[in-house]
Amino acid sequence: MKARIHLLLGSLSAALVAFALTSPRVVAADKVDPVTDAKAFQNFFFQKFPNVKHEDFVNGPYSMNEDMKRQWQEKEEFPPYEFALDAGKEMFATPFKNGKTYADCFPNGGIGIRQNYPYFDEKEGKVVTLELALNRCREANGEAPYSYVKDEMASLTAYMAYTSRGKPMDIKIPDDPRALAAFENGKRYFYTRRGQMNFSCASCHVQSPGERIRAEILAPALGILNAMPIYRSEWSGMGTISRRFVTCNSQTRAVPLEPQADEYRDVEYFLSYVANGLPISGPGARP
Amino acid sequence: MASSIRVRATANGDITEVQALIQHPMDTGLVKDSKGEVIPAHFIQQLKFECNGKDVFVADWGTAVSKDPYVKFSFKGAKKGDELKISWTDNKGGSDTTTAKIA
Amino acid sequence: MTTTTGPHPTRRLILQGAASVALLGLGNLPFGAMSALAAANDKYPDEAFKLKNEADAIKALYGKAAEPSDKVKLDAPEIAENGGVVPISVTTTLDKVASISFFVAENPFALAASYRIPDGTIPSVANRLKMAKTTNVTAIVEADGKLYSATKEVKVTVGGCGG
Amino acid sequence: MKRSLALAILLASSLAPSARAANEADYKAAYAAAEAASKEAAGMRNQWTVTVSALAAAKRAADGGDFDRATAAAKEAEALAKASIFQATSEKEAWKAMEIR
Repeated sequence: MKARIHLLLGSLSAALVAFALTSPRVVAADKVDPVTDAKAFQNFFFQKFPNVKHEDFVNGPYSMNEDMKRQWQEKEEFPPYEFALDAGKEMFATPFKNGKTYADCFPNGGIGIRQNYPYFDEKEGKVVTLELALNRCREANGEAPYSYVKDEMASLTAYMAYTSRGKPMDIKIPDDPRALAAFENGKRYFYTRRGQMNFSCASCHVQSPGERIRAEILAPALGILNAMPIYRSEWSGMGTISRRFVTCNSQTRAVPLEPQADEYRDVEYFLSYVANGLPISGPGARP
Repeated sequence: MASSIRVRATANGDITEVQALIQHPMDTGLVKDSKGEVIPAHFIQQLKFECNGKDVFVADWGTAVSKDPYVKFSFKGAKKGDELKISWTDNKGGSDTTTAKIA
Repeated sequence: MTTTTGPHPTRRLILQGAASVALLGLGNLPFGAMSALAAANDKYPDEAFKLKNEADAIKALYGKAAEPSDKVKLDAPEIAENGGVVPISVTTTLDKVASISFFVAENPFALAASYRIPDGTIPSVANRLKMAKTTNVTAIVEADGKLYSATKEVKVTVGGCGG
Repeated sequence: MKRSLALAILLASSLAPSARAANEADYKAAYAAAEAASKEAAGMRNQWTVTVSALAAAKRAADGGDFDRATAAAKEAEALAKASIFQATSEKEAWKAMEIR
């Protein structure tokens, strides 16, 4: 039993060293500069995959592998998220008990606005995601909030994403130190290793997109949230951004935080901001 | 409640292409739920497509057909505006039917 | 033919012989009768779906064996993105096609799906099947009373890294 | 290399070999230490799923009266919790090494 622990430690420190050596040369920066970060982030992927069209990055694994792309196009002919989309449309139009609807909570009636989420709420001083805003709208109208990882939330966000399809991601960072801090916190979360596997989001989605992890092809981090929410064949059901974060954590054997925890809201803020300009392609179908 | 059958039928020339996506769990009866109990088999056994009073396609399905099953085929002898009748029955006696105009 | 010990072996042999000849001879009968007969039966082929082994399932469904043919074009991914949703389709240039079936060799039950193709319907089907593991997928086309097949291996593994 | 050396020493010290069969008192001490480390890891929002399952296994073994296995599982839980604490503290700076600049 003691030998096993040393084995664990050996692999842990070896992994730490191995990844540190192969990662891109870096120098610590102090001032938070989202604009430069976003440019560097996008250029990293554009140079690493020169023949992938910029807007194709939002197709995740399918931008990385032809055989997978063909299976995807086959699915997209009559996509499995069709039911969630219709359910979301119906829910969006059904008034709450008090007669109001989601349209009353959102600018432009909630149509074609998904590309502006998440946004930084200066009153609250925190990032507000689309899923959070939907539940707050429900609670403001006397309805019970939906689970962040279940189908109802996925159907609503699927419909809202659908109404924004093709529009470029357009996340704003106001000149507010708390917003810059949220961006930085999200970036830190993205690069921090966790779980017994000792992986960070970057270990898979920056170090080795396009490569296989068993049967799956890893998606590039650039534009990885543009297709959300996604119907995953693995779950044979819809998955919101919250569900994806929670399951990714447990895969690396890290205990997940509660959905819409600050860290998750900030990492969604970071990932969406660096994908500014790339089109919204949700809802998506994924392996 | 909206029908469990989504269908697209488009005619070009004499050939009509039909795609159908059906909302159904297609449980195999070999899977256990989180509490460890077996989810009983519940799957569509027969799916029939009729047009102008004649069967144009009949599917006999087993438990290996994916959840929310999808099927695509084409047939001759129909034209834009004709009506396509689609109906399915499953192993628990459940069923649904719908009609769609050929576009 | 195995020798039967019953009092009237020859009569039974003749009967069996006659039955199979009748079946074959029906090739040119008016379409209605033939399609019902050739496609085994109109009823849901319950037996065939319950058999584990592919060869048994083919025999239960069609009563005869298939021979590979390049006129049957089977399209399936090399590596399935997910065993639960594998897009598989088949098309053929053969004519007088009465039915098309899909078999996944090492699934719990080999026969996955069987389609009856009435006259006037194009002999081509696309569908999404479940595959338990890496194995051979076989499509069988019944044309003019004979069976033609195409087979392709599809790799299937679990995704994700740990958990 | 300095970091992993420190880690090894830290862990070796907490695994004092106990030759004789563990009794309930040993188990209680080991479990308390494991629980403390696990709470600290959770406090840093960097708990590992394997720590939680090792703690649960320790409790199950103890309830079954098998204090040898219970103590071993508790010690493993403590080691895992300490490793996750070490990971969280070292990553406070180490993440910058991966950052795209």
